[in-house]
Order: sequence, then structure tokens, then C-alpha cells
Amino acid sequence: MALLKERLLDLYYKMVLIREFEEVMDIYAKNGTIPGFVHLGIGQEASQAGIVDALKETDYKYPDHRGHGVSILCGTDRKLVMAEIFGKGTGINGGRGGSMHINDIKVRNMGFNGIQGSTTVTALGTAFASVYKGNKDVSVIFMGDGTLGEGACHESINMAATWKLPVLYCVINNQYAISTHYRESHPQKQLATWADGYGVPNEVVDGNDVEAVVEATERAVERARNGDGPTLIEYMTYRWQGHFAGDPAAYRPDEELQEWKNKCPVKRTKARLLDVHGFPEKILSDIEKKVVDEVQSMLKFCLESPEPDTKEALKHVYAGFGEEI
Amino acid sequence: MALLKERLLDLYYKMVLIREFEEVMDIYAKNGTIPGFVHLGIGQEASQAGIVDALKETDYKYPDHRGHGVSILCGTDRKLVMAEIFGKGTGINGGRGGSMHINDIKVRNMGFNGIQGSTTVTALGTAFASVYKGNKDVSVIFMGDGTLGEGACHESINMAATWKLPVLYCVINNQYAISTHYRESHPQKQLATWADGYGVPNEVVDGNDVEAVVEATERAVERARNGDGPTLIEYMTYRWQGHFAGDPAAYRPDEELQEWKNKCPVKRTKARLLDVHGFPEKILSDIEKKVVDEVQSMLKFCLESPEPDTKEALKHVYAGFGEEI
Amino acid sequence: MSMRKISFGKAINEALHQEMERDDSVFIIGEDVAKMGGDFGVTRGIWQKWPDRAKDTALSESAIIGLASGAAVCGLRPVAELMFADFIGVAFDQLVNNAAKLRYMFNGEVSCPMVVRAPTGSGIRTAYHHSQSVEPWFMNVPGLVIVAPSTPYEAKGLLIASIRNEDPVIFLEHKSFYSIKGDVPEESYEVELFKAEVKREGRDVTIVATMSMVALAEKAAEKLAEEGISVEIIDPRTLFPLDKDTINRSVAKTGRLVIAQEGPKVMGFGAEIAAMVVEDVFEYLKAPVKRVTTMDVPIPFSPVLEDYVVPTDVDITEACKAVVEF
Amino acid sequence: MSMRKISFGKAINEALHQEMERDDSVFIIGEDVAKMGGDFGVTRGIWQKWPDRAKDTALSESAIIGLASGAAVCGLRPVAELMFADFIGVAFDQLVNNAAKLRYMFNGEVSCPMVVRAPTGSGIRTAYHHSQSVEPWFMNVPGLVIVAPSTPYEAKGLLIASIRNEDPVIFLEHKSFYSIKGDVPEESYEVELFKAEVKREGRDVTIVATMSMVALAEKAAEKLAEEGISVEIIDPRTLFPLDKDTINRSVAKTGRLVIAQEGPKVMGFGAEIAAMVVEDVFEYLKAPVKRVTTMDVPIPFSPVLEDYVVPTDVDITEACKAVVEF
Ligand SMILES: Cc1ncc(C[n+]2csc(CCOP(=O)(O)OP(=O)(O)O)c2C)c(N)n1
Ligand SMILES: Cc1ncc(C[n+]2csc(CCOP(=O)(O)OP(=O)(O)O)c2C)c(N)n1
Ligand SMILES: [Mg+2]
Ligand SMILES: [Mg+2]
Repeated sequence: MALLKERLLDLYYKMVLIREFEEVMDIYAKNGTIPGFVHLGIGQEASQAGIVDALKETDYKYPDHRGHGVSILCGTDRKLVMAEIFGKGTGINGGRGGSMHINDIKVRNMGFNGIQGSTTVTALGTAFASVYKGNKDVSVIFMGDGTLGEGACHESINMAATWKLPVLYCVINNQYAISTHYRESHPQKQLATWADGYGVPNEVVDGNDVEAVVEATERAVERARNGDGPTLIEYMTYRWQGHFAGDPAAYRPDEELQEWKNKCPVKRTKARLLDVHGFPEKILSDIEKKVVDEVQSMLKFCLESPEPDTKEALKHVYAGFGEEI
Repeated sequence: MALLKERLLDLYYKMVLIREFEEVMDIYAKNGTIPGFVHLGIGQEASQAGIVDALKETDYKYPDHRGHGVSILCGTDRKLVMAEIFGKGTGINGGRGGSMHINDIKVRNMGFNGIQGSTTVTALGTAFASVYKGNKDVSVIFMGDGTLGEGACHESINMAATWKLPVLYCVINNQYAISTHYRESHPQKQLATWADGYGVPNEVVDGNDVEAVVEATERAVERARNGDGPTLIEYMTYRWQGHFAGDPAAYRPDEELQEWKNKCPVKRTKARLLDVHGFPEKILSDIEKKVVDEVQSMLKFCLESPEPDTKEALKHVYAGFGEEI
Repeated sequence: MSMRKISFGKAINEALHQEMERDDSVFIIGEDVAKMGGDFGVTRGIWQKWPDRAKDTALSESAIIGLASGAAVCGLRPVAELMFADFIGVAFDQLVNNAAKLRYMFNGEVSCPMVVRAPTGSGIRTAYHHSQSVEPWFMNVPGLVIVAPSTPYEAKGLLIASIRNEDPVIFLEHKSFYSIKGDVPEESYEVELFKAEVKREGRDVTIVATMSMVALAEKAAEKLAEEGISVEIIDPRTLFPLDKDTINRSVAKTGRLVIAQEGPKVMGFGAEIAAMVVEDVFEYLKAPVKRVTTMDVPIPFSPVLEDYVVPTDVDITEACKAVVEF
Repeated sequence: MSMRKISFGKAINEALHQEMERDDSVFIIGEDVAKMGGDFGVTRGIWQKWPDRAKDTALSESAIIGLASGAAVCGLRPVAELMFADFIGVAFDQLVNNAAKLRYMFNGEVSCPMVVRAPTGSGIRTAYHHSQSVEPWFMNVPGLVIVAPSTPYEAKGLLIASIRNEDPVIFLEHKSFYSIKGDVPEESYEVELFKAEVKREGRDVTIVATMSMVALAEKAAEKLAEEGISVEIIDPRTLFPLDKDTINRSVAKTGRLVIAQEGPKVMGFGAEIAAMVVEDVFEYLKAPVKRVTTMDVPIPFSPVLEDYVVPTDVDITEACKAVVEF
């Protein structure tokens, strides 16, 4: 079952947007304008855009550390996401978090966490709250293949499976955790089968096929909303860049990268829109141009934004003690 | 394949010994002579004796907190184990650990740990050392059904499976973690299937059938010694007492307890020795008498033992700093 | 208010019942807290009244704390139980890196109103994995609140205040207290957080004591009174963030400070109190500060060993005399 | 000894190579430490030489620390890397309840000679989960050793001593140091553990500083010298257990103490130092002790915010003046 062509076109826009956003971030990370570490999602656009597309705004989303793309699609004013990455006072979190910590409670972007695996158990709480309050919001965790090594993942899926909590484990298998291939650190051929041990439904999908991503995710979300408990989906994909902007990624073979570049999720969607759905080239190139403008205007906003007021550093430590009482 | 009858007779002795030992501990815990918490293994003798019987003295053994029985079968002078439970100066650990912490490095009893799940990762280290040094000692973890909830269990089996470490996970499923039945806190019908998620061989055995216990354990130990990696065995059994000596265990139905008392592993072995192997009643009753004497003589030793010297409390904190430099 | 004597454990139980009654968003979660009513019996009767608001979990402390923090962000008010405070080690990350920082992470747009109840301290012969004093592990982590009652009255009122507080609270219950009785009002009431209590007024020396040490300090004070030494006892009650003023004012008055603390000396909570005093009211100090603490060892099992390493009222008395005679 | 200038990171790398060479029981383990040579490049070249003695793991910090402690009990000498010290939170239990207590548990019949290397501290714009100073979380746990070098020379010598030490060592590497160069002998050598270093002698005020704060203290000392104030700087190097004598003696001489510390003030390691001094050498104190620390907040990301909350040499200078002028 394929997606409606209008939806696919919109997803194309979103994927191109992620690509462009990340490429600009790459430049400004490498030239030193953006401080700290920046983890880019180039190559993973289909999984990022497709998963978010299968969700409602009220679903709780826990992006992983490679989560710029997810964060700009959740409903937050995108320039505020970029400003956060630059550490500006206009950033969605006032510059206190940066690239590794983007949250927006208003759209239920529950934020990335610097401690891998940690959000798998936090998500139990938002899922539990859905059940407690009797609504149907699903808690969706984005996590890398490497992250599956953490003990918290076990405590999470064990509890979610036992209590049939509305949780979705989205394992974005880009095959490496920094330099370590998942086959060197995990015993499974496909990580999805890990969920078999808990009787949790699971499947492997082509993470570069945005339609497959949307469909698998929608099925799982549906199951969670119906009270049938968690699902784990493994999205097979690849990150084109190193672990962080600037990492030369000497640990992996060039041919492998090339092979995955050939499977570019953006190009692939474009081909489908042109060849199968018969969109004229012009519509797509207009989208691409629009995206460039959009990202440039965000960039302008960021570069012109003021630094945070230093006093901000001291705020929001406690709600009920000190300043904010 | 049944065990040789001499071996079964010896196992009978060991099971009767555990039973008697624990019943005496129960009395002295309830009358207040033994301080702190005491977790008794009554009802689980077949699993405890059977697993130890399948091991070599050089294998690394990590008893669980219900581990008196295991500890008296590892080769330690038994009265020193009992003295530890009484907190006497003659205890195997000088009284610093008590019932919850019995260790003896000389026989590779690596000790129980008050933090459930913790030994699953420590055991990776002794298993790793076996591989590193090129010997074939297996690291054997005793753990309850409840303990399987801890995140450390995942990190452990994931690493052991990936590296094919000589580790054996002995899940003693006595069905309850304190008041909580394992079906209420875990999604699996049988916990053994959890290991499927890691591709780790696993099986469920009747934990009250000492022969089945020995055989399954020996198969798994053999596999580990041959470099074929970890195995998980689930031993189905039941604890007759509450969680600790004195716990009324109101949380479980009387019929359930009665049903399992009918499956008494000691009686069952006795019946087999009498009926199948044709041992005369006298040989068995002599064993029973001998055990009573043995336990009474340990008890006498313990009651007459001195309290620890208070100065001992300050020793052995550091090997390379302070007093012991 | 209608007073009657109930135990420390019962006082906590009553606080939970009254808060559950008052506010639908309060729920309890932990190992054996529901059907059995808790390992120490503190949560009895809750599951029977509110079966959907009392959850027995697997042995999964990270999941318990993680779930609580996620639910708190959604506006619920979880009260999680760790069976023993020592087990906080396996959930340390969740408290330190998640719960404590959530509000800061979200730029002040969420709060994390959760309580983690944790039986703490030594004295019941449970050795080094069930007898630790964990407060020092957390007092360097801004965003957390650590509450430590020393009477049934405080236990009830501080727990109610903790549940209503907007930030993550680690609520320490000294496990030797559960059966100790004291006057507790039937009605619901709050004991103010972040406020130290002057338990006894005096002139010559200030003792800062918490939980199990308060009664020892009182015993010491009685003895010292006979010898003409007048002791002021302060119980911080909230260990973090600390009510600095009350302590500083007292030391400024008496000029002498003894800290009575369970748990190893080095970097115990007494370290912070001594440091604060020598920074803030140095000019009033007439004598060295003294810390009376557990020895710097893991807590051993055997009663003679445990009693040897834990401080006594005699230790406190002697420390007070030493600073008065300095 | 043949000196040359190498970086802090290279000094550690050299220590590892030399110890691996010397002793077959030494091995390294951690995330990306083998094939890639570590996230900060500190373990480069080891896997190439000793492929069986360098293990890349899954993201499983509890397993890393657990494996290390089990292997150490078997006589091996693991050097584990945590990619960032902050991740110690998910392995907290393994260090506090297992490694730290193993020897005590076994009645002195085993020891646990392991090293956990952990890049620590703030300054590289990595926000609150990659910038913490973790030493206060562990300084109340008898059985652990915490080592904190502040020069390449110390890094090499202290790491070698740590590997040879019989107890579990948390070896803190300030992540802002890795590319800083200094004189380091080519040969293998030990810098003694449990021994503070007087980095500068002086008469008027003692500064106790560690890691990143040492250079700031030196800068402050230069400025103060121009104003006629003579500063003594002490770097504990082993933070726990502490070399009390060296610090107490210095404070007895100068009569004044300033502690420069990264990490939140409350219950930072400075608390213990201040408390020790007011207990042990009170009679020599001429002024209040002052703690110059990071503010009591999570470390924010934005450079202007991070720089605002972290102490500077000016803060140290002013604190010294304040205590001298008291
Ligand atoms: C608890 C913890 N351990 C280690 C790290 C360091 N770290 C950050 S990302 C990463 C690799 C993660 O790999 P994966 O989950 O596959 O995500 P990817 O980077 O491939 O998107 C590591 C080791 C961390 N942040 N937290
Ligand atoms: C980390 C941790 N969590 C909780 C406990 C408290 N506790 C001790 S034993 C136990 C139940 C264990 O059940 P199981 O593993 O099935 O063993 P059993 O008692 O049935 O032999 C619990 C909850 C603990 N000691 N450590
Ligand atoms: Mg990956
Ligand atoms: Mg059980």
C-alpha cells in the first residue's frame, strides 16, 4: 500500500528540509561558529521524516542525539531549533542545551538526552500518564543501534510489554555506534529480534524508504493506541557523515559509504515522485529552492540573534525553591 | 539419562543437609539470635545442590541472596558459613557480611550481593579472565526470577552472547519476588525465552528434580567450557518459607504452597533412591541422622564462637592505602 | 488538631492516604508497594482503595524512577518507593541526569513533581548494601531536594509538603524509625520544606543533627545540661537545599558547632555544614568544628562491628565538651 | 630521564603503552577504545599491538565496570574508559556497591586493582550531560580512590601508579587538557598516589586547587604577588583519600585558605577541605575559608552561559584578597 501522492510530496519537502538544514549545520559546525558537538542526520532523512509523519502532535516524541531533523518537524518554529544549536538566547531552550538537547513541551518534543538509553525509561512515564488519564497518546522513542546496549532499554521494554503501555521503540539502525559496528557489539543479526525475548511485535524496515517507514510506523502506533502495547521497529539506514560533524569516520570502508549514498532516501523519493506519480520536475525543484530560502532565513535569524543573558544560567533549577518560589 | 546411583545418594545427602541447615537457621533467625534478614532456600534444595554438583571447584560461583545452601556445598568449611550468618568473629568473612554476603575466594564462591542483578556483570569479568588466561573455568550466576528485571542482566547477557563468554545464567524461578509473581512483572510465560532475544540457548527444567537439574546444568557448562558461549537455564521451583525468615507470605494461596510441598525435592529423591535404586531405608535414615549431628555440631561451634574484634571493622577497606600498605 | 500517638511508618502511610484522597494525580509505584503494602508496610491499604493508582513493578529501579519523572512531566505526582535507599545506585543516572535537570532542560516550561521514598541508614543489621546513608551522593546535584524527617509528626507533614512540591524530592526514611511512635495530628498538614527546626535552644554549643542522630543529640544535651553546658540542637530537615540562616544564626550565637551525622565522615553532609559555617560566620567561631560520624568504612553486619562504627551519644557528648573546653 | 614536550593525552597514551608492555595482566576496555583508539584518541595504537588486550564494547557502562571488577579479582589489571565521566551515573552502583566494597566483602582476601579513566569537567561547550565534575559523588565511598592530574607529567606518572595500585581508581582527565603540552620523561615512572603537591610556596594564603583550577590559581598568584601577597598553591592530585597533612600544614602556616573548585559549590570537594581545616587547624585560621566554585546549576551549553557559571582567575584573586584583608 503506497502513500497518497500529496503526502509523499510533502514528505519529500520534509526530507529535503532536513538535508539542507543539516548541511548548513555541518558548515557552521566545522567553521567553529556552532560550539560543541553536532550530530548530523544526513542519510537518515526518510526514517526521521517518516516516523514523525506517522504521529500526532500530542504523541510524546523522544528524539535521539541525531535529532535536529525530528525536532524541526514536530511543530516548533524551526528557526528556534536552529538558534538553540547556535546557543543563542532566542533558542527554544534559551541556549542552555544546544544541539544535544532540544526540547519543546508545547509540541511534546520531550527532548534528547546526553545519556544514551535514558529516555527509554522516561518514556514509560509519559506512556503511563496516557493510560492513567485515559487518552491515547503514544510515547515514541528514537534510539540508535548502539543505544540498545544500555541496561535501561531492558527495564523499559520489560515494563512496557508487561503493562501493555503505548510505547514505540524506533531503533534507527545506521549500523555504527561511533566506530563500532552493531554486529560487533550485539549478538543479533537484526536488532529487531531482541524484542522477541519479550514477546513484543517487531519488524525490520528499509529505513531509506519513506513509504515503508510511514506504513510500519503507523501500524505500530495504531496498535499502541488500541491498547495492544509496545512495538519495536528497526529502520535500516546509514549516516553519511562521521559520528559528529568533523569526525573523519576512518573506521568504515569507503565502498560502504558509497553504496549507501547510492541508496539516498531523498533521491529515491524524488525518483518515485517523478517516475511513478508523474510530478513535473519543476514542482520538485521549486520545493528544493523554497527549502534553501527557508533555511537561509533561519540562518540569518540565528546569526543576528543575541547571546543569552548570563542571568538566564541561574534560572529554572528549581520551581519551588529560590528565585522562582 | 539418569545419574549413577552413588551420585544420587550423595546428592540426597547434600539436599538433606541444606534442608536441615536452613531449618536450624530459621529457628535461630526467628528467635532473634541471628541478626538481620535471613533468606531461606527450603524447597529449592534440588536446584541448589544440583547446580553446584555440575561444577568444578575452580568454576566461579555467584550464589543469590538465598544462597546458604550453595555456599555450604562449594567446599568451604561449613561451620564457617554458619558462623558468618551468626555474625561471629569465626565467620568466613569475619562477620562483616552475614547471611546476605557469604564469600570464599578459596573455593571461588564469589559471594552474594545485596544489589540484585549486580553479579550478572561482575561475572563477565571472571568469565573474561578465563578466556584471557586461556583456562576453561565457567562463571555461574544464580539469580531469582525477580532479579531478571534489572538492567544489568541485559548488559550482561548481551556482552556474554556477543563475545561467547563462558557464563551460565541459572534463573531459579521460585515464582515470586517477595510478593510479586513473575507473571505480573515479566511478559514471558517462561523466563527462559528471554534469552531467545539474544540467540542464547536456553531451557526450562523441573527445578525440583535433582537429576534433571544436574543434567541440564552439565550440558550448559560443557558448552561454555568448549567456547560456545552462555546458556540460560530456568529452574522451576518454589520457596516454602516467606521471602525472609519471619515473612508470613500472606500474598500467596495456601493451596499453591501445599501443592509445591507435595513436590518436595528431598522426598522425591528419597523415593527414587528407595524405589528405583533399591537402597535400603536404613542407609537413608543414617544419612539423615548424620546430617542432624553435623548441623548440631556446626551450631555448637557458632554459639560458642566469640564476637568479632571491633577493630576488624576498620580493616580491609583499602589494600594500598592506610593500615594495610 | 486532634493529636494521637502513631508510629513513624503509620504517619507516612496516613500522609499517602490523605494525599491520594485529595489529589487524583498522586499515585504510588515501586516493588511490592501495592498488594503487599511495601516491604516495611508503609504503603498498606492504598492498593485496596485505589487499585489503578498503586503499581507493583519488576525489580527495575531505573524504570521506576524514569517512569516517575516522565509521568511527573505530564502533571501526575508519583510517589515512588525504593525498597532500600542503597538501591538508588542502580537508578542514580535517572535522578542526577534526568529528574534533577528536567526543568532546566526545558527552560522552565515543565517541572518534575515527584517523590522518591527511600528507607535509609544503619542499625538494623543489614550490612553494607542495606545500611548506607545516601544523601552525600546527591547533595552536589542542583535540582534535587533531599528531605529527612526525624519524628512521626515531621514524617507526615514533610511528606505532604514534598508531594505538593514542584521539584523531585528524595524522601529519606530512617529505617530504625518505622515503629517509633509520636504525636501526629489526624488532619492533613504541611511541615515547611527548606526550613531547619531548632529542636532545643541553648547558648554554649550548637549541634546540627539529622534523623537518627537527633535523639542521640538530645540525650547528649541532657547529660551536658547537668554539667552546666547549654546545647542548641538544630535539625535541618531539608538537607538540600539547606536552610543556611538558621544554622548560621545559631552558630553565631553559640560560637561552637558539633555535627552529628550517620554515614562516613569524608564528604558527609557535615562537610558542607562545617564549610558553610567557616565561610559565613567565621568571626563568631570560638572553637574548632567537630564532626561526629560513622567511621570511614562500609557498614559491617555483625552487631558488635556495626555498633562500633556508628556514632553514639557519648561521642556527641565528648565532642561538645571538647569544643566548649577548647 | 629524557624529557620532551608531549600533550596530556599523549602522556596518558604513553603510560598505557608502557604498562601494557610491562605487565601482561593489563588490558583496556570501553566504548571505541580499541579500533578507533578512543573518542578523545587517548588509547591509540594499543589494539594494533595487542588486539586481544583491547576491547571495544557495546554501550553498556555497568557491564564495562562490572567486567573490570570481576577481572581485577582474578588478578588482571583492567583500565576501563568511560567516554565521559558523566556516564558514570549508569554504572554508579557497580563502583559504589561493588568495586569499592569487594575487598571488605572478601575479608581482605581479594583486591580490586582496576582503573576507570573518565574525561571530566566543563569548558568544551557540551552542556549538562557532558560537563559535570563527578568527584563529589564518590568521595563519601570508602574503598574508592580518586586521582586528578593537572599536568602531562602527572598524568603519565599518576596513571602508572594507579594501574599498579591495588584498589579501584577513578582517574579523572580534564577534557580541556588533552592537547595541552608539557615536559614528560620518556621512561616509565610513578607519581606517588595519596600525596598532595605544593605547586607554589607562599606565606599569606593557601589555595587548594585541582585540575583546571590549578592554572587559574597560578595566574591569580602571579597577580597577587605583584600586590605583595604571597600565595601557596596545593594540588591534592589524589582527591580521595586525601593527603590531609600537606594541606593542614600549609594552612597552619598561612592562616588563610581559598579553595578553587570546578563543579557546584554545595558539597563540592571543597566542602571536605574546608571542614577538615576548621576541625584540624582552627587555631591557625586568621580568616574565613572561601570557596570559589562553579555556580549551583547544571552546566549550560552556550559559551556565554557556561563561562558565566564557571570560576575564573579573577574570582580566585578576589577571594584571596578578601581573606587577606579580613
Ligand atoms: C550512557 C552513554 N554512553 C555513551 C555515550 C557516548 N555516545 C554518544 S552517541 C554514542 C553512539 C551511539 O550510537 P547509536 O545509538 O547507534 O546512535 P548513532 O550515533 O549511530 O545515531 C555514544 C557511544 C553516551 N552519550 N551515553
Ligand atoms: C537492586 C535491588 N532491588 C531490590 C532489592 C530488594 N529485594 C531483595 S530480594 C528481592 C526479590 C528477589 O526476587 P527473586 O529474584 O525472584 O529471588 P527470590 O527472593 O525469589 O529467591 C527484592 C525485591 C535488592 N536487594 N536489590
Ligand atoms: Mg548507530
Ligand atoms: Mg523468586
